[in-house]
Amino acid sequence: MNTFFLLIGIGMCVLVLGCLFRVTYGPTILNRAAGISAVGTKTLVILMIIGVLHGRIEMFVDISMVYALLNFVGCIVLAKYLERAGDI
Amino acid sequence: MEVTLLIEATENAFRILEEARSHAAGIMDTTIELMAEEHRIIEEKKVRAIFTGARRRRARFQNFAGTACILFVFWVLLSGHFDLFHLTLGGLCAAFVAYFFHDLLFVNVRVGDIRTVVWRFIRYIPWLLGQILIANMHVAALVLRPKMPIRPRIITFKTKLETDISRVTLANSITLTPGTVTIDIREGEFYVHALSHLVAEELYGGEMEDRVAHIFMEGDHLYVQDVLDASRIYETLGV
Amino acid sequence: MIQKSDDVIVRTVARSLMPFILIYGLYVVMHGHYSPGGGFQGGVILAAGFVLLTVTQGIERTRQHMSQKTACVISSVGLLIYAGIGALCLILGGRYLDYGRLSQLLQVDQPTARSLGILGVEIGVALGVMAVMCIIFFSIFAADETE
Amino acid sequence: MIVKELISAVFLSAGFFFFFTATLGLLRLPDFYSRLHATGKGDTLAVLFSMVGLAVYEGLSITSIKILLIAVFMFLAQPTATHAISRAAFRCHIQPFTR
Repeated sequence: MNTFFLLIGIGMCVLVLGCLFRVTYGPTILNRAAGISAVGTKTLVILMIIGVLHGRIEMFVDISMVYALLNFVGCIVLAKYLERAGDI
Repeated sequence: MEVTLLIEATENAFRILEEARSHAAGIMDTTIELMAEEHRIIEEKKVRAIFTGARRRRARFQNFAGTACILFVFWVLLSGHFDLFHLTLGGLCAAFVAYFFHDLLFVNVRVGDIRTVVWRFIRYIPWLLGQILIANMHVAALVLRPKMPIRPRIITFKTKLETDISRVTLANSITLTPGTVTIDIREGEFYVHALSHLVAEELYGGEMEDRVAHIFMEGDHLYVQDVLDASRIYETLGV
Repeated sequence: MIQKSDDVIVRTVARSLMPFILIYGLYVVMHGHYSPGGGFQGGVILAAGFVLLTVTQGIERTRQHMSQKTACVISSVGLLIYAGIGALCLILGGRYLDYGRLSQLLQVDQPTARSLGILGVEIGVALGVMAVMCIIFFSIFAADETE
Repeated sequence: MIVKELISAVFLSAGFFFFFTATLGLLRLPDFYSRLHATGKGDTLAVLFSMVGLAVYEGLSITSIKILLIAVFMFLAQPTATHAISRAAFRCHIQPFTR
Protein backbone atom coordinates (compact mmCIF):
# COMPACT_ATOMS: atom_id res chain seq x y z
CA MET A 1 0.00 0.00 0.00
CA ASN A 2 2.89 2.35 0.79
CA THR A 3 4.25 1.85 -2.70
CA PHE A 4 0.88 2.84 -4.10
CA PHE A 5 0.86 6.05 -2.05
CA LEU A 6 4.40 6.78 -3.17
CA LEU A 7 3.40 6.34 -6.81
CA ILE A 8 0.39 8.65 -6.41
CA GLY A 9 2.62 11.23 -4.72
CA ILE A 10 5.20 11.12 -7.50
CA GLY A 11 2.43 11.45 -10.08
CA MET A 12 1.09 14.49 -8.25
CA CYS A 13 4.55 16.06 -8.33
CA VAL A 14 4.65 15.54 -12.10
CA LEU A 15 1.26 17.23 -12.37
CA VAL A 16 2.57 20.14 -10.31
CA LEU A 17 5.36 20.49 -12.87
CA GLY A 18 2.68 20.64 -15.55
CA CYS A 19 0.92 23.44 -13.69
CA LEU A 20 4.24 25.24 -13.24
CA PHE A 21 4.53 25.35 -17.02
CA ARG A 22 1.37 27.45 -17.07
CA VAL A 23 2.67 29.59 -14.22
CA THR A 24 5.91 30.23 -16.08
CA TYR A 25 4.70 30.74 -19.63
CA GLY A 26 1.12 31.94 -19.02
CA PRO A 27 0.34 34.83 -21.34
CA THR A 28 -1.11 37.13 -18.67
CA ILE A 29 -0.94 37.36 -14.92
CA LEU A 30 -4.45 35.91 -14.65
CA ASN A 31 -3.31 32.63 -16.18
CA ARG A 32 -0.51 32.59 -13.64
CA ALA A 33 -2.98 33.13 -10.82
CA ALA A 34 -5.09 30.19 -12.03
CA GLY A 35 -1.97 28.04 -12.23
CA ILE A 36 -0.88 29.00 -8.71
CA SER A 37 -4.30 28.10 -7.37
CA ALA A 38 -4.09 24.69 -9.07
CA VAL A 39 -0.60 24.11 -7.63
CA GLY A 40 -1.89 24.92 -4.16
CA THR A 41 -4.71 22.41 -4.47
CA LYS A 42 -2.34 19.66 -5.51
CA THR A 43 0.09 20.51 -2.73
CA LEU A 44 -2.73 19.87 -0.27
CA VAL A 45 -3.02 16.26 -1.37
CA ILE A 46 0.76 15.81 -1.60
CA LEU A 47 1.10 16.95 2.03
CA MET A 48 -1.51 14.42 3.13
CA ILE A 49 0.26 11.64 1.26
CA ILE A 50 3.57 12.59 2.89
CA GLY A 51 1.75 12.37 6.21
CA VAL A 52 0.50 8.87 5.44
CA LEU A 53 3.98 7.75 4.35
CA HIS A 54 5.54 9.03 7.56
CA GLY A 55 2.72 7.66 9.71
CA ARG A 56 2.05 11.11 11.21
CA ILE A 57 -1.19 11.99 9.40
CA GLU A 58 -2.75 13.75 12.40
CA MET A 59 0.10 16.22 12.23
CA PHE A 60 0.04 16.83 8.51
CA VAL A 61 -3.72 17.30 8.41
CA ASP A 62 -3.37 20.59 10.26
CA ILE A 63 -0.66 21.83 7.91
CA SER A 64 -2.77 20.83 4.96
CA MET A 65 -5.78 22.75 6.30
CA VAL A 66 -3.69 25.87 6.82
CA TYR A 67 -2.42 25.51 3.28
CA ALA A 68 -5.95 25.29 1.86
CA LEU A 69 -6.98 28.32 3.87
CA LEU A 70 -4.05 30.50 2.88
CA ASN A 71 -4.50 29.44 -0.75
CA PHE A 72 -8.09 30.65 -0.65
CA VAL A 73 -7.26 33.94 1.06
CA GLY A 74 -4.37 34.59 -1.31
CA CYS A 75 -6.56 33.91 -4.32
CA ILE A 76 -9.25 36.33 -3.15
CA VAL A 77 -6.75 39.08 -2.33
CA LEU A 78 -4.98 38.64 -5.67
CA ALA A 79 -8.29 38.82 -7.55
CA LYS A 80 -9.26 41.96 -5.67
CA TYR A 81 -5.90 43.56 -6.43
CA LEU A 82 -6.08 42.71 -10.14
CA GLU A 83 -9.63 44.00 -10.32
CA ARG A 84 -8.48 47.30 -8.88
CA ALA A 85 -5.55 47.47 -11.28
CA GLY A 86 -7.83 47.85 -14.30
CA ASP A 87 -6.66 46.85 -17.77
CA ILE A 88 -3.80 44.41 -17.97
CA MET B 1 -88.50 102.73 19.16
CA GLU B 2 -85.05 103.45 20.38
CA VAL B 3 -85.61 101.19 23.34
CA THR B 4 -86.57 98.26 21.12
CA LEU B 5 -83.52 98.93 18.95
CA LEU B 6 -81.36 99.02 22.02
CA ILE B 7 -82.84 95.74 23.27
CA GLU B 8 -82.29 94.12 19.90
CA ALA B 9 -78.75 95.38 19.76
CA THR B 10 -78.10 94.04 23.24
CA GLU B 11 -79.59 90.68 22.36
CA ASN B 12 -77.45 90.59 19.24
CA ALA B 13 -74.41 91.41 21.22
CA PHE B 14 -75.19 88.68 23.77
CA ARG B 15 -75.76 86.17 20.97
CA ILE B 16 -72.48 87.05 19.33
CA LEU B 17 -70.74 86.76 22.63
CA GLU B 18 -72.41 83.39 23.24
CA GLU B 19 -71.31 82.18 19.83
CA ALA B 20 -67.79 83.35 20.40
CA ARG B 21 -67.74 81.61 23.75
CA SER B 22 -68.95 78.34 22.32
CA HIS B 23 -66.49 78.68 19.48
CA ALA B 24 -63.66 79.28 21.87
CA ALA B 25 -64.77 76.36 23.97
CA GLY B 26 -64.77 74.17 20.88
CA ILE B 27 -61.29 75.32 19.96
CA MET B 28 -60.15 74.68 23.49
CA ASP B 29 -61.63 71.20 23.39
CA THR B 30 -59.97 70.32 20.11
CA THR B 31 -56.69 71.70 21.41
CA ILE B 32 -56.93 69.56 24.49
CA GLU B 33 -57.84 66.57 22.36
CA LEU B 34 -54.89 67.18 20.05
CA MET B 35 -52.55 67.58 22.96
CA ALA B 36 -53.84 64.39 24.51
CA GLU B 37 -53.37 62.57 21.24
CA GLU B 38 -49.85 63.89 20.84
CA HIS B 39 -49.04 62.81 24.35
CA ARG B 40 -50.49 59.38 23.65
CA ILE B 41 -48.44 59.03 20.44
CA ILE B 42 -45.27 59.99 22.26
CA GLU B 43 -46.01 57.45 24.97
CA GLU B 44 -46.74 54.78 22.37
CA LYS B 45 -43.50 55.55 20.58
CA LYS B 46 -41.60 55.24 23.83
CA VAL B 47 -43.17 51.87 24.56
CA ARG B 48 -42.54 50.65 21.04
CA ALA B 49 -38.92 51.79 21.26
CA ILE B 50 -38.52 49.80 24.43
CA PHE B 51 -40.03 46.76 22.79
CA THR B 52 -38.01 46.96 19.55
CA GLY B 53 -34.84 47.57 21.51
CA ALA B 54 -35.57 44.50 23.52
CA ARG B 55 -36.33 42.57 20.37
CA ARG B 56 -33.08 43.68 18.76
CA ARG B 57 -31.18 42.76 21.86
CA ARG B 58 -32.89 39.40 21.88
CA ALA B 59 -32.04 38.80 18.19
CA ARG B 60 -28.45 39.74 18.90
CA PHE B 61 -28.36 37.32 21.78
CA GLN B 62 -29.83 34.56 19.61
CA ASN B 63 -27.18 35.21 16.95
CA PHE B 64 -24.48 35.15 19.59
CA ALA B 65 -25.72 31.89 21.10
CA GLY B 66 -26.09 30.18 17.73
CA THR B 67 -22.64 31.25 16.54
CA ALA B 68 -21.05 30.21 19.83
CA CYS B 69 -22.68 26.77 19.70
CA ILE B 70 -21.58 26.13 16.11
CA LEU B 71 -18.04 27.32 16.83
CA PHE B 72 -17.85 25.17 19.95
CA VAL B 73 -18.85 22.06 17.96
CA PHE B 74 -16.19 22.98 15.38
CA TRP B 75 -13.62 23.36 18.16
CA VAL B 76 -14.46 19.96 19.62
CA LEU B 77 -14.11 18.37 16.17
CA LEU B 78 -10.71 20.03 15.73
CA SER B 79 -9.35 19.54 19.21
CA GLY B 80 -9.80 15.87 19.95
CA HIS B 81 -9.00 16.40 23.65
CA PHE B 82 -12.08 15.87 25.76
CA ASP B 83 -10.78 16.80 29.21
CA LEU B 84 -12.25 19.67 31.18
CA PHE B 85 -9.39 22.10 30.61
CA HIS B 86 -9.54 21.95 26.82
CA LEU B 87 -13.34 22.08 26.72
CA THR B 88 -13.30 25.19 28.92
CA LEU B 89 -10.66 26.73 26.67
CA GLY B 90 -12.81 25.96 23.65
CA GLY B 91 -15.89 27.45 25.24
CA LEU B 92 -13.98 30.62 26.08
CA CYS B 93 -12.57 30.92 22.55
CA ALA B 94 -15.96 30.28 20.94
CA ALA B 95 -17.63 32.86 23.17
CA PHE B 96 -14.85 35.35 22.46
CA VAL B 97 -15.10 35.01 18.68
CA ALA B 98 -18.91 34.92 18.76
CA TYR B 99 -19.05 38.06 20.89
CA PHE B 100 -17.13 40.08 18.31
CA PHE B 101 -18.43 38.49 15.12
CA HIS B 102 -22.00 37.50 15.94
CA ASP B 103 -23.32 39.43 12.93
CA LEU B 104 -21.29 37.56 10.34
CA LEU B 105 -22.74 34.07 10.32
CA PHE B 106 -26.48 34.69 10.51
CA VAL B 107 -28.13 37.46 8.53
CA ASN B 108 -31.87 37.61 7.77
CA VAL B 109 -32.58 34.14 8.99
CA ARG B 110 -36.18 33.38 9.80
CA VAL B 111 -35.88 30.99 12.71
CA GLY B 112 -39.01 29.00 11.94
CA ASP B 113 -37.84 28.03 8.48
CA ILE B 114 -34.31 26.99 9.21
CA ARG B 115 -35.07 23.32 9.81
CA THR B 116 -36.80 22.99 6.46
CA VAL B 117 -34.01 24.86 4.68
CA VAL B 118 -31.29 22.70 6.18
CA TRP B 119 -33.17 19.50 5.44
CA ARG B 120 -33.81 20.48 1.83
CA PHE B 121 -30.21 21.62 1.41
CA ILE B 122 -28.98 18.22 2.59
CA ARG B 123 -31.24 16.55 0.07
CA TYR B 124 -29.92 18.87 -2.66
CA ILE B 125 -26.28 17.82 -2.15
CA PRO B 126 -26.45 14.31 -3.72
CA TRP B 127 -27.94 15.74 -6.91
CA LEU B 128 -25.16 18.35 -6.97
CA LEU B 129 -22.49 15.67 -6.47
CA GLY B 130 -23.93 13.75 -9.41
CA GLN B 131 -23.82 16.91 -11.52
CA ILE B 132 -20.17 17.52 -10.54
CA LEU B 133 -19.29 13.97 -11.55
CA ILE B 134 -20.98 14.51 -14.93
CA ALA B 135 -19.14 17.83 -15.27
CA ASN B 136 -15.77 16.21 -14.69
CA MET B 137 -16.55 13.43 -17.16
CA HIS B 138 -17.44 16.17 -19.61
CA VAL B 139 -14.18 18.03 -19.07
CA ALA B 140 -12.19 14.80 -19.24
CA ALA B 141 -13.85 13.74 -22.48
CA LEU B 142 -13.26 17.19 -23.90
CA VAL B 143 -9.63 17.37 -22.93
CA LEU B 144 -8.63 13.83 -23.87
CA ARG B 145 -10.02 14.17 -27.38
CA PRO B 146 -7.32 15.37 -29.81
CA LYS B 147 -9.57 18.02 -31.43
CA MET B 148 -11.40 19.85 -28.70
CA PRO B 149 -14.96 20.55 -29.85
CA ILE B 150 -15.69 23.71 -27.85
CA ARG B 151 -17.55 26.88 -28.75
CA PRO B 152 -17.23 29.24 -25.80
CA ARG B 153 -19.59 32.16 -25.31
CA ILE B 154 -20.82 34.43 -22.54
CA ILE B 155 -24.55 34.31 -21.90
CA THR B 156 -26.65 36.41 -19.55
CA PHE B 157 -29.91 35.66 -17.85
CA LYS B 158 -32.03 37.36 -15.26
CA THR B 159 -32.71 35.56 -12.02
CA LYS B 160 -35.78 35.56 -9.84
CA LEU B 161 -33.85 34.83 -6.66
CA GLU B 162 -33.65 37.68 -4.20
CA THR B 163 -31.56 36.93 -1.13
CA ASP B 164 -27.77 36.76 -1.06
CA ILE B 165 -27.48 33.21 0.15
CA SER B 166 -29.69 31.72 -2.55
CA ARG B 167 -27.83 33.63 -5.25
CA VAL B 168 -24.52 32.37 -3.88
CA THR B 169 -25.81 28.81 -3.87
CA LEU B 170 -27.00 29.14 -7.46
CA ALA B 171 -23.73 30.73 -8.62
CA ASN B 172 -21.53 28.09 -7.01
CA SER B 173 -23.78 25.34 -8.34
CA ILE B 174 -23.49 26.81 -11.83
CA THR B 175 -19.72 26.88 -11.48
CA LEU B 176 -19.65 23.24 -10.44
CA THR B 177 -22.03 21.85 -13.07
CA PRO B 178 -21.05 20.84 -16.62
CA GLY B 179 -19.71 23.43 -19.01
CA THR B 180 -20.58 26.64 -17.17
CA VAL B 181 -18.73 29.11 -14.93
CA THR B 182 -20.35 32.11 -13.25
CA ILE B 183 -18.40 35.23 -14.10
CA ASP B 184 -20.38 38.08 -12.61
CA ILE B 185 -23.62 39.02 -10.92
CA ARG B 186 -24.80 42.55 -11.61
CA GLU B 187 -28.17 43.67 -10.30
CA GLY B 188 -29.77 40.28 -10.47
CA GLU B 189 -28.29 39.40 -13.83
CA PHE B 190 -25.97 36.42 -14.13
CA TYR B 191 -23.08 36.50 -16.62
CA VAL B 192 -22.16 32.90 -17.36
CA HIS B 193 -19.35 31.57 -19.51
CA ALA B 194 -20.55 28.46 -21.34
CA LEU B 195 -18.43 26.02 -23.31
CA SER B 196 -21.08 25.24 -25.92
CA HIS B 197 -24.58 26.26 -26.85
CA LEU B 198 -26.02 22.96 -25.61
CA VAL B 199 -25.19 23.67 -21.96
CA ALA B 200 -26.33 27.25 -22.43
CA GLU B 201 -29.77 26.08 -23.48
CA GLU B 202 -29.89 23.74 -20.53
CA LEU B 203 -29.22 26.73 -18.30
CA TYR B 204 -31.98 28.78 -19.93
CA GLY B 205 -34.37 25.95 -19.05
CA GLY B 206 -33.85 26.95 -15.42
CA GLU B 207 -34.10 23.59 -13.69
CA MET B 208 -31.34 24.41 -11.24
CA GLU B 209 -32.82 27.80 -10.44
CA ASP B 210 -36.11 26.11 -9.60
CA ARG B 211 -34.32 23.70 -7.30
CA VAL B 212 -32.47 26.48 -5.48
CA ALA B 213 -35.68 28.51 -5.20
CA HIS B 214 -37.31 25.44 -3.72
CA ILE B 215 -34.57 25.10 -1.10
CA PHE B 216 -34.81 28.67 0.14
CA MET B 217 -38.58 28.93 -0.44
CA GLU B 218 -38.41 31.82 -2.87
CA GLY B 219 -39.95 32.72 -6.19
CA ASP B 220 -43.50 32.06 -7.25
CA HIS B 221 -43.29 28.31 -6.96
CA LEU B 222 -45.61 26.52 -4.60
CA TYR B 223 -44.88 22.86 -4.37
CA VAL B 224 -46.85 20.07 -2.84
CA GLN B 225 -43.81 19.44 -0.70
CA ASP B 226 -44.06 22.95 0.72
CA VAL B 227 -47.60 22.32 1.90
CA LEU B 228 -46.64 18.99 3.41
CA ASP B 229 -43.65 20.49 5.23
CA ALA B 230 -45.77 23.36 6.56
CA SER B 231 -48.42 20.98 7.84
CA ARG B 232 -45.74 18.88 9.55
CA ILE B 233 -44.28 21.94 11.26
CA TYR B 234 -47.70 23.08 12.46
CA GLU B 235 -48.38 19.61 13.77
CA THR B 236 -45.19 19.61 15.82
CA LEU B 237 -46.04 23.05 17.14
CA GLY B 238 -49.46 21.78 18.18
CA VAL B 239 -51.44 24.55 16.47
CA MET C 1 -8.79 52.89 0.81
CA ILE C 2 -10.24 49.45 0.55
CA GLN C 3 -13.86 49.49 -0.47
CA LYS C 4 -16.43 46.92 0.39
CA SER C 5 -16.40 44.26 -2.30
CA ASP C 6 -19.39 44.59 -4.60
CA ASP C 7 -19.34 40.89 -5.39
CA VAL C 8 -22.09 39.14 -3.52
CA ILE C 9 -20.54 35.66 -3.77
CA VAL C 10 -17.13 36.50 -2.36
CA ARG C 11 -18.70 38.69 0.31
CA THR C 12 -21.12 36.03 1.53
CA VAL C 13 -18.69 33.12 1.46
CA ALA C 14 -15.98 35.12 3.20
CA ARG C 15 -18.44 36.31 5.81
CA SER C 16 -19.51 32.80 6.67
CA LEU C 17 -15.94 31.44 6.68
CA MET C 18 -14.47 34.21 8.83
CA PRO C 19 -15.46 32.95 12.34
CA PHE C 20 -14.23 29.46 11.47
CA ILE C 21 -10.87 30.83 10.35
CA LEU C 22 -10.53 32.70 13.63
CA ILE C 23 -11.47 29.68 15.73
CA TYR C 24 -9.01 27.58 13.73
CA GLY C 25 -6.28 30.10 14.43
CA LEU C 26 -7.11 30.00 18.13
CA TYR C 27 -7.02 26.18 18.00
CA VAL C 28 -3.55 26.26 16.46
CA VAL C 29 -2.40 28.67 19.18
CA MET C 30 -3.86 26.72 22.08
CA HIS C 31 -2.69 23.29 20.91
CA GLY C 32 0.85 24.34 20.13
CA HIS C 33 2.35 21.70 22.41
CA TYR C 34 0.44 18.73 20.89
CA SER C 35 0.42 19.50 17.18
CA PRO C 36 2.42 21.56 14.70
CA GLY C 37 2.00 25.25 15.07
CA GLY C 38 2.03 27.55 18.00
CA GLY C 39 2.15 31.24 18.48
CA PHE C 40 3.61 32.35 15.17
CA GLN C 41 1.49 30.16 12.93
CA GLY C 42 -1.70 30.79 14.83
CA GLY C 43 -1.06 34.51 14.78
CA VAL C 44 -0.60 34.45 11.04
CA ILE C 45 -3.88 32.56 10.59
CA LEU C 46 -5.70 35.09 12.76
CA ALA C 47 -4.17 37.89 10.72
CA ALA C 48 -5.27 36.13 7.51
CA GLY C 49 -8.81 36.16 8.87
CA PHE C 50 -8.61 39.91 9.41
CA VAL C 51 -7.13 40.41 5.93
CA LEU C 52 -10.04 38.46 4.46
CA LEU C 53 -12.49 40.57 6.43
CA THR C 54 -10.84 43.78 5.24
CA VAL C 55 -10.73 42.77 1.60
CA THR C 56 -14.33 41.63 1.43
CA GLN C 57 -16.22 43.84 3.88
CA GLY C 58 -14.22 47.03 3.52
CA ILE C 59 -11.83 48.69 5.90
CA GLU C 60 -14.53 50.53 7.82
CA ARG C 61 -15.98 47.25 9.04
CA THR C 62 -12.57 46.01 10.16
CA ARG C 63 -11.84 49.24 11.93
CA GLN C 64 -14.68 48.56 14.34
CA HIS C 65 -12.64 45.68 15.75
CA MET C 66 -9.05 46.36 14.77
CA SER C 67 -7.94 49.88 14.06
CA GLN C 68 -4.33 50.95 13.78
CA LYS C 69 -4.31 52.14 17.36
CA THR C 70 -5.88 48.94 18.71
CA ALA C 71 -3.35 46.88 16.78
CA CYS C 72 -0.47 48.84 18.33
CA VAL C 73 -1.92 48.32 21.82
CA ILE C 74 -2.48 44.60 21.21
CA SER C 75 1.05 44.06 19.92
CA SER C 76 2.45 45.77 23.00
CA VAL C 77 0.24 43.68 25.27
CA GLY C 78 1.44 40.51 23.52
CA LEU C 79 5.06 41.43 24.02
CA LEU C 80 4.31 42.33 27.63
CA ILE C 81 2.73 38.90 28.27
CA TYR C 82 5.74 37.13 26.76
CA ALA C 83 8.34 39.19 28.62
CA GLY C 84 6.26 39.23 31.79
CA ILE C 85 6.07 35.44 32.05
CA GLY C 86 9.79 35.22 31.38
CA ALA C 87 10.59 37.83 34.01
CA LEU C 88 8.23 36.17 36.48
CA CYS C 89 10.31 33.00 36.23
CA LEU C 90 13.40 35.14 36.76
CA ILE C 91 11.88 36.70 39.88
CA LEU C 92 10.87 33.31 41.26
CA GLY C 93 14.49 32.23 41.18
CA GLY C 94 14.85 30.33 37.91
CA ARG C 95 16.29 31.21 34.56
CA TYR C 96 14.47 33.32 31.97
CA LEU C 97 11.38 31.36 30.74
CA ASP C 98 12.10 28.55 33.21
CA TYR C 99 8.44 27.51 33.47
CA GLY C 100 8.95 24.98 36.21
CA ARG C 101 9.29 27.78 38.77
CA LEU C 102 5.71 28.83 38.13
CA SER C 103 4.52 25.77 40.08
CA GLN C 104 5.08 27.63 43.39
CA LEU C 105 2.87 30.48 42.23
CA LEU C 106 0.05 28.49 40.61
CA GLN C 107 -0.09 25.76 43.30
CA VAL C 108 0.21 22.92 40.77
CA ASP C 109 2.84 20.31 40.04
CA GLN C 110 5.79 20.88 37.71
CA PRO C 111 4.57 19.44 34.33
CA THR C 112 1.20 21.24 34.54
CA ALA C 113 2.96 24.48 35.38
CA ARG C 114 5.26 24.03 32.42
CA SER C 115 2.33 23.41 30.08
CA LEU C 116 0.45 26.45 31.40
CA GLY C 117 3.53 28.62 31.04
CA ILE C 118 4.03 27.56 27.44
CA LEU C 119 0.34 28.27 26.76
CA GLY C 120 0.67 31.78 28.18
CA VAL C 121 3.82 32.53 26.18
CA GLU C 122 2.15 31.27 23.01
CA ILE C 123 -0.88 33.46 23.56
CA GLY C 124 1.45 36.43 23.94
CA VAL C 125 3.39 35.58 20.79
CA ALA C 126 0.15 35.05 18.83
CA LEU C 127 -1.27 38.41 19.88
CA GLY C 128 1.96 40.14 18.91
CA VAL C 129 2.26 38.44 15.54
CA MET C 130 -1.39 39.02 14.69
CA ALA C 131 -1.27 42.71 15.54
CA VAL C 132 2.00 43.30 13.70
CA MET C 133 0.73 41.51 10.58
CA CYS C 134 -2.43 43.63 10.67
CA ILE C 135 -0.35 46.79 11.02
CA ILE C 136 1.80 45.79 8.03
CA PHE C 137 -1.29 45.05 5.94
CA PHE C 138 -2.98 48.32 6.87
CA SER C 139 0.17 50.31 6.15
CA ILE C 140 0.60 48.77 2.71
CA PHE C 141 -2.97 48.78 1.48
CA ALA C 142 -4.45 51.80 3.22
CA ALA C 143 -1.42 54.05 2.97
CA ASP C 144 -3.33 57.01 1.56
CA GLU C 145 -5.32 57.40 4.75
CA THR C 146 -4.27 59.32 7.79
CA GLU C 147 -5.49 58.41 11.19
CA MET D 1 -8.44 -4.73 6.00
CA ILE D 2 -7.84 -5.55 2.35
CA VAL D 3 -11.33 -4.24 1.48
CA LYS D 4 -10.60 -0.92 3.17
CA GLU D 5 -7.31 -0.53 1.31
CA LEU D 6 -8.98 -1.45 -1.95
CA ILE D 7 -11.72 1.19 -1.51
CA SER D 8 -9.11 3.77 -0.54
CA ALA D 9 -6.98 2.89 -3.57
CA VAL D 10 -9.96 3.20 -5.91
CA PHE D 11 -10.87 6.63 -4.55
CA LEU D 12 -7.29 7.88 -4.70
CA SER D 13 -6.91 6.64 -8.27
CA ALA D 14 -10.12 8.44 -9.27
CA GLY D 15 -8.84 11.58 -7.61
CA PHE D 16 -5.54 11.28 -9.42
CA PHE D 17 -7.34 10.77 -12.74
CA PHE D 18 -9.38 13.96 -12.26
CA PHE D 19 -6.26 15.88 -11.21
CA PHE D 20 -4.65 14.65 -14.39
CA THR D 21 -7.54 15.81 -16.60
CA ALA D 22 -7.65 19.16 -14.80
CA THR D 23 -3.95 19.74 -15.40
CA LEU D 24 -4.25 18.64 -19.01
CA GLY D 25 -7.16 21.04 -19.45
CA LEU D 26 -5.14 23.82 -17.87
CA LEU D 27 -2.39 23.18 -20.39
CA ARG D 28 -4.41 22.45 -23.52
CA LEU D 29 -7.52 24.64 -23.55
CA PRO D 30 -7.29 27.73 -25.72
CA ASP D 31 -8.20 30.68 -23.51
CA PHE D 32 -8.33 31.81 -19.92
CA TYR D 33 -12.01 31.24 -19.18
CA SER D 34 -11.94 27.72 -20.60
CA ARG D 35 -8.93 26.88 -18.47
CA LEU D 36 -10.90 27.93 -15.41
CA HIS D 37 -13.50 25.33 -16.37
CA ALA D 38 -10.85 22.66 -16.02
CA THR D 39 -9.38 23.81 -12.69
CA GLY D 40 -12.59 24.91 -11.02
CA LYS D 41 -14.47 21.67 -11.54
CA GLY D 42 -11.63 19.18 -11.75
CA ASP D 43 -9.76 20.18 -8.62
CA THR D 44 -12.89 20.28 -6.48
CA LEU D 45 -13.95 16.75 -7.31
CA ALA D 46 -10.38 15.45 -7.25
CA VAL D 47 -9.76 16.83 -3.76
CA LEU D 48 -13.09 15.38 -2.65
CA PHE D 49 -12.18 11.93 -3.97
CA SER D 50 -8.64 12.01 -2.56
CA MET D 51 -9.84 13.14 0.86
CA VAL D 52 -12.54 10.46 0.98
CA GLY D 53 -9.92 7.87 0.04
CA LEU D 54 -7.52 9.04 2.74
CA ALA D 55 -10.34 9.17 5.32
CA VAL D 56 -11.30 5.58 4.48
CA TYR D 57 -7.66 4.53 4.83
CA GLU D 58 -7.39 6.31 8.18
CA GLY D 59 -10.53 4.70 9.61
CA LEU D 60 -13.07 6.30 11.91
CA SER D 61 -11.29 8.82 14.15
CA ILE D 62 -10.95 12.54 14.80
CA THR D 63 -8.31 12.73 12.07
CA SER D 64 -10.63 11.38 9.39
CA ILE D 65 -13.30 13.90 10.44
CA LYS D 66 -10.70 16.63 10.00
CA ILE D 67 -9.84 15.29 6.55
CA LEU D 68 -13.50 15.46 5.58
CA LEU D 69 -13.64 19.01 6.94
CA ILE D 70 -10.87 19.93 4.50
CA ALA D 71 -12.98 18.44 1.70
CA VAL D 72 -16.02 20.48 2.77
CA PHE D 73 -13.90 23.62 2.95
CA MET D 74 -12.53 23.06 -0.56
CA PHE D 75 -16.07 22.39 -1.77
CA LEU D 76 -17.01 25.86 -0.59
CA ALA D 77 -13.79 27.71 -1.39
CA GLN D 78 -12.73 26.41 -4.80
CA PRO D 79 -15.77 27.65 -6.81
CA THR D 80 -15.55 30.98 -5.01
CA ALA D 81 -11.88 31.42 -5.85
CA THR D 82 -12.53 30.43 -9.46
CA HIS D 83 -15.34 32.94 -9.65
CA ALA D 84 -13.18 35.68 -8.11
CA ILE D 85 -10.39 35.22 -10.66
CA SER D 86 -12.77 35.01 -13.61
CA ARG D 87 -14.58 38.13 -12.41
CA ALA D 88 -11.28 40.00 -12.19
CA ALA D 89 -10.62 38.99 -15.80
CA PHE D 90 -14.09 40.10 -16.85
CA ARG D 91 -13.62 43.46 -15.17
CA CYS D 92 -10.27 43.83 -16.97
CA HIS D 93 -12.13 43.49 -20.31
CA ILE D 94 -10.51 40.25 -21.39
CA GLN D 95 -12.57 38.92 -24.28
CA PRO D 96 -13.35 35.21 -24.41
CA PHE D 97 -12.08 33.05 -27.22
CA THR D 98 -14.73 32.49 -29.88
CA ARG D 99 -14.65 30.31 -32.91
